[in-house]
Amino acid sequence: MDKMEIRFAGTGGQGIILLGVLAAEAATIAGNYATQGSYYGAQVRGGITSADVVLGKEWIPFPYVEKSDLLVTLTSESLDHYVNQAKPGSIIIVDENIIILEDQDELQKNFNLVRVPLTHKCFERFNSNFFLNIVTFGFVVRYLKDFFTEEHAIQALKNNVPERLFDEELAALRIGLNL
Amino acid sequence: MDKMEIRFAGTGGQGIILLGVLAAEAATIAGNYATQGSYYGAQVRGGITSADVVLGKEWIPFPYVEKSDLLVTLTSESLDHYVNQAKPGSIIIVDENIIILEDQDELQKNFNLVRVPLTHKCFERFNSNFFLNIVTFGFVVRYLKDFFTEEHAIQALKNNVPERLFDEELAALRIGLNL
Amino acid sequence: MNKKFEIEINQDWCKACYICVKICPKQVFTISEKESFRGFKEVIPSYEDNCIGCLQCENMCPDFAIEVREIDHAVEKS
Amino acid sequence: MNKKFEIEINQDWCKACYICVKICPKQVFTISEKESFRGFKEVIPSYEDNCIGCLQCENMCPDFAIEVREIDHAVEKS
Amino acid sequence: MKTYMDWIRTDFFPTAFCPGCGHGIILRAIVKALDELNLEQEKVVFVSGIGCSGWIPSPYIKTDSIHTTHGRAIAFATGVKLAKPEMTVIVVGGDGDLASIGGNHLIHAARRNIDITCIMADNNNYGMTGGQYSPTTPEGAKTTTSRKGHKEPPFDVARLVKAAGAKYVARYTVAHFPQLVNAIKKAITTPGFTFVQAISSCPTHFGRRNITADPYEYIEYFRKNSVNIKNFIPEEHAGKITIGEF
Amino acid sequence: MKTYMDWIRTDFFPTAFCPGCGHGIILRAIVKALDELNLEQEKVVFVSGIGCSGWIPSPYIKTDSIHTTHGRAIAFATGVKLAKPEMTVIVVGGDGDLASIGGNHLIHAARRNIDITCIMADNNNYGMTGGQYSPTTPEGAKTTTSRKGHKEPPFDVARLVKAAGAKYVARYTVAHFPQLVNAIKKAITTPGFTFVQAISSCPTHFGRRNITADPYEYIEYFRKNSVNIKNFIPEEHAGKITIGEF
Amino acid sequence: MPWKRVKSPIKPGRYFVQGDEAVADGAFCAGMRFYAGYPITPASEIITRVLDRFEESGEGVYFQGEDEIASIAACIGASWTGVKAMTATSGPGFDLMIENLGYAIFTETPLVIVDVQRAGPSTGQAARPSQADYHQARYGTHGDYEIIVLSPWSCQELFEFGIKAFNLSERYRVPVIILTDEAVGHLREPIIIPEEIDIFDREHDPDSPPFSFDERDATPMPLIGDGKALLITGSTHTEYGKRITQDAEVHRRLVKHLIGKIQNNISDIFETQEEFIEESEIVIASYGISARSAYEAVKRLRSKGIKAGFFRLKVLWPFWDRYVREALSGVKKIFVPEMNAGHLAKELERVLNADIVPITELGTEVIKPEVIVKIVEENI
Amino acid sequence: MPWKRVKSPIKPGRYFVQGDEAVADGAFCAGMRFYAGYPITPASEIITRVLDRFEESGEGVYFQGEDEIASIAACIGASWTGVKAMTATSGPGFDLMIENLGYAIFTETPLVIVDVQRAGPSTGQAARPSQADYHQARYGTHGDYEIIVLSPWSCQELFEFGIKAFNLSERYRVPVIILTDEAVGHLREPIIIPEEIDIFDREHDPDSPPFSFDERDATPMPLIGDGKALLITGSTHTEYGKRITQDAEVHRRLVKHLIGKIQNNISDIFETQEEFIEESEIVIASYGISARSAYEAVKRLRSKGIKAGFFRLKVLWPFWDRYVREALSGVKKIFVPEMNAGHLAKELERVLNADIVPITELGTEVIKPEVIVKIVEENI
Ligand SMILES: Cc1ncc(C[n+]2csc(CCOP(=O)(O)OP(=O)(O)O)c2C)c(N)n1
Ligand SMILES: Cc1ncc(C[n+]2csc(CCOP(=O)(O)OP(=O)(O)O)c2C)c(N)n1
Ligand code: SF4
Ligand code: SF4
Ligand code: SF4
Ligand code: SF4
Ligand code: SF4
Ligand code: SF4
Ligand SMILES: [Mg+2]
Ligand SMILES: [Mg+2]
Repeated sequence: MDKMEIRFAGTGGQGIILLGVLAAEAATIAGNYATQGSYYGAQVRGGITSADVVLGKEWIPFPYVEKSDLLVTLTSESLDHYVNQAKPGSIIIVDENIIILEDQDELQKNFNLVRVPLTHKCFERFNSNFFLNIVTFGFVVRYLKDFFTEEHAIQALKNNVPERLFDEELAALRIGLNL
Repeated sequence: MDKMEIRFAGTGGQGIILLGVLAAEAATIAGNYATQGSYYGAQVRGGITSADVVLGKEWIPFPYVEKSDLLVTLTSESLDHYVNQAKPGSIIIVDENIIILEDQDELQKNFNLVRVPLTHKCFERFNSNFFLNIVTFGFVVRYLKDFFTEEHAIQALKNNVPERLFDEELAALRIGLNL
Repeated sequence: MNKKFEIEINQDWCKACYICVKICPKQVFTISEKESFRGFKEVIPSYEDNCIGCLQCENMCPDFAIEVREIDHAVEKS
Repeated sequence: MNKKFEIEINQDWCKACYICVKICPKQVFTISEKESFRGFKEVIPSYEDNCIGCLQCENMCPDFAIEVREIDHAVEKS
Repeated sequence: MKTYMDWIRTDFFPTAFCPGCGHGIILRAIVKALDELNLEQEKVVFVSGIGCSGWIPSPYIKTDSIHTTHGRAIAFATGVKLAKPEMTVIVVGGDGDLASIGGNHLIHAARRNIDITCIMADNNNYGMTGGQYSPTTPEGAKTTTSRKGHKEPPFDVARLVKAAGAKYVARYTVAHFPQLVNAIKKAITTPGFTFVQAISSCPTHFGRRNITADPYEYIEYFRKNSVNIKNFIPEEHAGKITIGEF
Repeated sequence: MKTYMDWIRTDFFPTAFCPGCGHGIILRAIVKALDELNLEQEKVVFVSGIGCSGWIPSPYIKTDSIHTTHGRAIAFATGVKLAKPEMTVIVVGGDGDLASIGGNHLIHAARRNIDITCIMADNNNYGMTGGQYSPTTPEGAKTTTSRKGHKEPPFDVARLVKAAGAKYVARYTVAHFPQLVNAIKKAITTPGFTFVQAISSCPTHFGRRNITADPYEYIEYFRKNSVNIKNFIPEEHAGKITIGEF
Repeated sequence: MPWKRVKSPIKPGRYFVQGDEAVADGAFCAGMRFYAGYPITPASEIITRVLDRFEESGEGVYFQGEDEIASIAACIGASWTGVKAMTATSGPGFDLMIENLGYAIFTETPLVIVDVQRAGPSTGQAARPSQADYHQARYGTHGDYEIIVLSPWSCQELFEFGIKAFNLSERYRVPVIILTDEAVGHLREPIIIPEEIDIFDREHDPDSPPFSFDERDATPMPLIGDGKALLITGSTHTEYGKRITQDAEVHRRLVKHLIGKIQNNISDIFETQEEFIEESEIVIASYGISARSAYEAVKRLRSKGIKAGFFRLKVLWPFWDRYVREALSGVKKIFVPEMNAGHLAKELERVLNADIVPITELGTEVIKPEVIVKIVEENI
Repeated sequence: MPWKRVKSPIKPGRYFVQGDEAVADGAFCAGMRFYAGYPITPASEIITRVLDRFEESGEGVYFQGEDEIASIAACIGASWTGVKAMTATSGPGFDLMIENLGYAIFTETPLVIVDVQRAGPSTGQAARPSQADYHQARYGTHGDYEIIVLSPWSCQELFEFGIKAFNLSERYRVPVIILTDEAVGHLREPIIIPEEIDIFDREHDPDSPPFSFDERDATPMPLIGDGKALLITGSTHTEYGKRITQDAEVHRRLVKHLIGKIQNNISDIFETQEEFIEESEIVIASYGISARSAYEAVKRLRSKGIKAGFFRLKVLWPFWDRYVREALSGVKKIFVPEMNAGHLAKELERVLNADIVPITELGTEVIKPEVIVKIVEENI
């Protein structure tokens, strides 16, 4: 793929933006072009948060997702809200423990729906969902191989998390990578 | 005359604006149209002050003096400054005790130059030039008969000076009227 | 006679800050093991009987999510 | 030895507020009868000899129009 | 339901505040005071500015409310009060809103002795914009714009407003709930300009960087580090929060 | 010529002030202080706002000077000082300029303890715009906007600035010339934010309506109606101007 | 009906007054009973006249703010209690009002601002006229919106626009600016105060939601004290004042309402004076003080046999593209005298294909009729 | 020579950064060493990055004003000591800076303001983008003048315009506004920081009068501390800063200088990006974030065989009438997508005879390329 449109979505406080930043920065480190734009900035709490990432081999004019190639949602509201902006047949990753409000069969028919026990695995290891976004990032890496490798992902993580937390963050990443 | 352009000029603190207001208001009281515009407003002290008055039988679009029919100057600077905006042959009234910087003969040739002992008369009566503008107004009334009478002038004075000073102001007016 | 209190928690408003849990002098509250739909581990007034009605939990809850009510014995009797 | 002072008035700067005239403890100043070119009755240090150099006139003149100078006898002598 | 809940717009709940934010406690203190004073809801109007603090009355208190521009609430409130004196006019704002950008309106309202009550939800930083220092940030404190420790001295806003002419001035933290309710009641009933500085917790920003991110520990911190001005001994109580009526 | 005349731009004289305006006396007090302190002219910068008061340094004092917008002089001065700390930065403004529209900058500069000196030429009204009331207009005074007597209490600006954190604060009238010179000297030499309130006469407006239009009588009025704060007895000295160091 | 005819609260008759006084009198006749302001040349005389009227009548509240920001804020607060509120200022003060002007626009608060232009930028020449704030009045505050700006050319019109401004402001729930200048504001002329005044009082409806998405018109206004727990906010909001900080559609609909309620009633708002246009190939188009010079110039040109028409905007904003285009469709050349760098000229360039000749005055002198006559003669 | 090439003070390389960070980095590379500001969404991130750079380098002064008025005032004061000063804000804060912006213009003070637009009017939607402040940036403060306004469309350009803004500001002694928006300001992209940076430092001349009447160019600048007893004032003044509050001619000459120094150097200032214009009958003209949508739309239209050209303003003001007229002379129809009610469209209507089709977004969503494509297809 020369260009890929990815949308991460969830709720405030889940670190959705960081998730997007990690994916885009990893691609940048790998020498590719990447944008990360968020429709929802500072002054917001609660509600839906999303981070758009567009990866490309060269500069991309429109930096947002028009129709996603990959949609990653951590809450049912955000899935509900963004599913109709996903390309038919595209990949949709959802946390296993969210309640799908849509007709699930329809979803499965129209998209490549992937349910993953992200929260579960995160709790299992950390007894909190604090690192849920990093676990998710780890899981998602496999879909973005055209743009960066696991090493780039680790480098991106290093650039974006406080040093004192890095070991734990890395562990979370690995959980995702290995899911 | 259907329209008359009058300019009063002097220095800050001489009450030049009031002079203009009196002339214009008297004409208004008489049922005529009058404007009074001043190029120099509140935030000024010192320098030249002028008040333009245009009197007419009906509404006049341009409310300022383009070329004066009557120029009344109480300082030499203001005479100097405005004489070239007076119509050839028009009346110029100057206080007797001001020093004329221009060539006086030229002036007398080109204009109807009237020198009047305004300050002198004012000091004579009040030992101050506080009422100089009112004395001047009194003197000027004779030139504005097309637009208002002495009674209108007195009424205008009444509308514009503090009650407690009215008697003295009226005395000053009469000095001018009788000069 | 011992006063009795009933404690109501509005789980839709609670944000799981746990002020109530920690401030209660009688350790009335416990925290649920699993996460709720909204992503929080819920507060449960597990030991309501111990409550002395000091209202600290209610007053200090920033989210108006707790109400402590004295059980009206008079009404019960009638 | 009696100090002597000379008083200079800058008529171009003076605005005839007469603070100096009224404040001088020695009534050094008088006011001219006639008006100046600028329309003011001028202040004149008519009784300079009475001046004791208290500087009240100079300090209180808002227009820097008065200067009181001690006459330098030393210089005079030389 | 408690009667003070009549003053709350429950349909806007849960609030938009972060978990454990002290502003929610101030919200309760205000409506409790209103309820205990038995005021008529129709006769009370709140005016607030921009900031998390500005959201305390708007939309959560069920009276007329004007959510204005950043820092200007007092000026709007002055217009309301002068035009309709029968209203009880209460301003709620933050330390940024009322003491930084809005400081001039604050001291002038105090000077004029306009009959309004002003409640400052003071969390020692700009919560809404991400935790920058404010005029009440203590020296040495870390904020997003004083990462190595704040270098400016803070205002003692209560004293400043007192010096400007306010008729009743009190300061309490959210840990002093009953006193806070009481101070608000007194402020509302005292004629003229009155001021209550309600020290609030901001676990998300100021707390996390300086005290604690734990909402409960934050409150405990307030409790342990406050001293009533009546008992204040400078040598002994250096660095403590002085509370009480000024 | 007196040596302090070196600090004056004589080519701009006579000044634009009305006859007998106290601002001219303040001008002299300032240059006298500068001269006596033996400061280098190149190292002093004045910053002023809009108002007759703003004209005291600009253009009359022969140093760098910035004549800014109404009320903002202190904020401009803060930029100058922070960017070029070796300069002695002095702000001159009016009661309208510094205490009304500019009140917030005043208290914040005091709080921050920025090393500038601020001299407020306080004539109890807005001279330049025609004599409207200001935050220092006493209750009952007549101005063009309080024709029946002013209804708002005034600020005690010196105390307010002190409460905000200023390191040296003094108040004298133009009738107290030597004290005024001295206070300005102390203010300039004291590190941090310092403030001198110089009560000035405005014979054209405030004086004419309230005290006297006569410049000399005005000064006499100041002399007779001032009392040093050290000797101030509330019952005895009600209505007097308190002067001295705060 | 919100329209009503009332007896003038000021004794009817012919008066010789200053422009600043005339606009104060007009506003008072319109029912203005709250004035908040901060003195500034050349608008301070307005305060004095307002105080005269308030003191004479025993009605009205005067508030002198600590600055212009406080003054306009107080007006907005007062307006929501149902009183008609006004402030007046000039360039530097208007600059400071700009943030809360945007608040008034977004909260649809009736309010009148008199802006007596003086020469800028910055402090400039405080007692000298200018018309350079033509576009500031329209675009000063951030965001998209429509606003109403009136341009009087005489003391009589200042009086009348004092009334008209309130009527429009109450009718469309929008701040209205009376954009005059030092020349007209300080001009003295006779004015006539009529026996009766037509005024429009806002439609007060306690049960109406405070805001609206209606693209065609303004909505009735509930007031503070109605007991309806109003939510008023300068954030994007629903009809009921609920803050909506993310939804693009709500913002879109709200801005459409702000624009639509004005643009769709433009024929009720827009006003011009036109003379000899039909028969003329050239027109002199202007407004405010410069239009008086233009009018005199037209008279002189016509007396010399030059067929010049006269076009004057009484309402600067909203600018009615279609109307202006039609009114001036037959005209080849339009001369546009203004005391600025050519602001109206830019708008005319935009809507017309005619040749636009700006006659600018960047200094502070009212343009002389002769200057216009000369330029016209040289250019035809 | 005031132009010089310096080594980048930030380690050269490719970085993944946010727009707000990029502009801070650009400014730092240009030599900005004084920053005064007041936090506001969506510009607050600029402060953090500036602090990073100041702390890393041990250079630079940060001042957090009590409000935006104090912040810009401090920048102006600092600039007169010779330091390069910057502030950043958004709508409500920009509103408050407007009075002192005029002061900076009139006193010809170099200064850079980053205005990260958010949705207005008023508080609006603080974290959502808008381009509605296009005309505010030009006409916000009162009086007549010219100002320079840059419109970056990417993080790389935010970095570069951080430098360009200072170069122009120092060159022409004029405040320069970088008018971006929440979308670009919060966008993250890779940027390249080069090894060397070309910067222009103001011509500092202690013996020069501080001001000028020269209609062709800016004048060198003496500084505070030079020992020349500078008179700086926002009142009308002579070259030497003497206040002249009455003389119309002095005011006229001063305003002519303010306008002339920019207009007569417009070819050095104005900048566009143009693609396929020659061969196209229709053009999509835009700027900032909307130009990215436009660019994508042009690509798609061309791939469908529709000959569409692309025209982007990098400099919004001064608007170079003649250049735009010539550049677009052969074009029949111009589509103008903007996140506002059609501001650039108005300017194009003014200078062109072509058919102008505004594509407006009054809400807060970045215009999608498909929306443009659709409108173009429907309209040709
Ligand atoms: C004129 C203006 N400047 C800046 C902002 C951005 N802003 C919004 S809230 C805020 C500060 C909030 O701090 P505070 O008042 O202490 O309230 P808190 O959020 O801490 O409760 C700022 C700077 C704004 N909205 N308007
Ligand atoms: C923003 C702004 N508002 C108002 C004015 C008008 N104005 C000029 S000076 C002044 C007040 C002057 O009073 P003060 O500061 O006390 O100085 P004084 O003239 O009394 O010495 C005012 C309101 C202005 N220039 N700018
Ligand atoms: S204090 Fe309130 S919000 Fe916090 S955990 Fe307890 S019930 Fe929930
Ligand atoms: S009322 Fe007191 S004792 Fe009862 S639950 Fe609450 S905090 Fe515990
Ligand atoms: S005090 Fe000064 S200005 Fe006043 S009269 Fe004396 S010399 Fe003249
Ligand atoms: S110095 Fe003193 S004594 Fe001498 S003239 Fe002046 S005031 Fe009089
Ligand atoms: S940012 Fe701070 S003040 Fe704002 S809601 Fe969160 S905790 Fe409360
Ligand atoms: S108006 Fe008052 S303050 Fe201004 S110069 Fe005249 S006397 Fe002095
Ligand atoms: Mg705060
Ligand atoms: Mg004053």
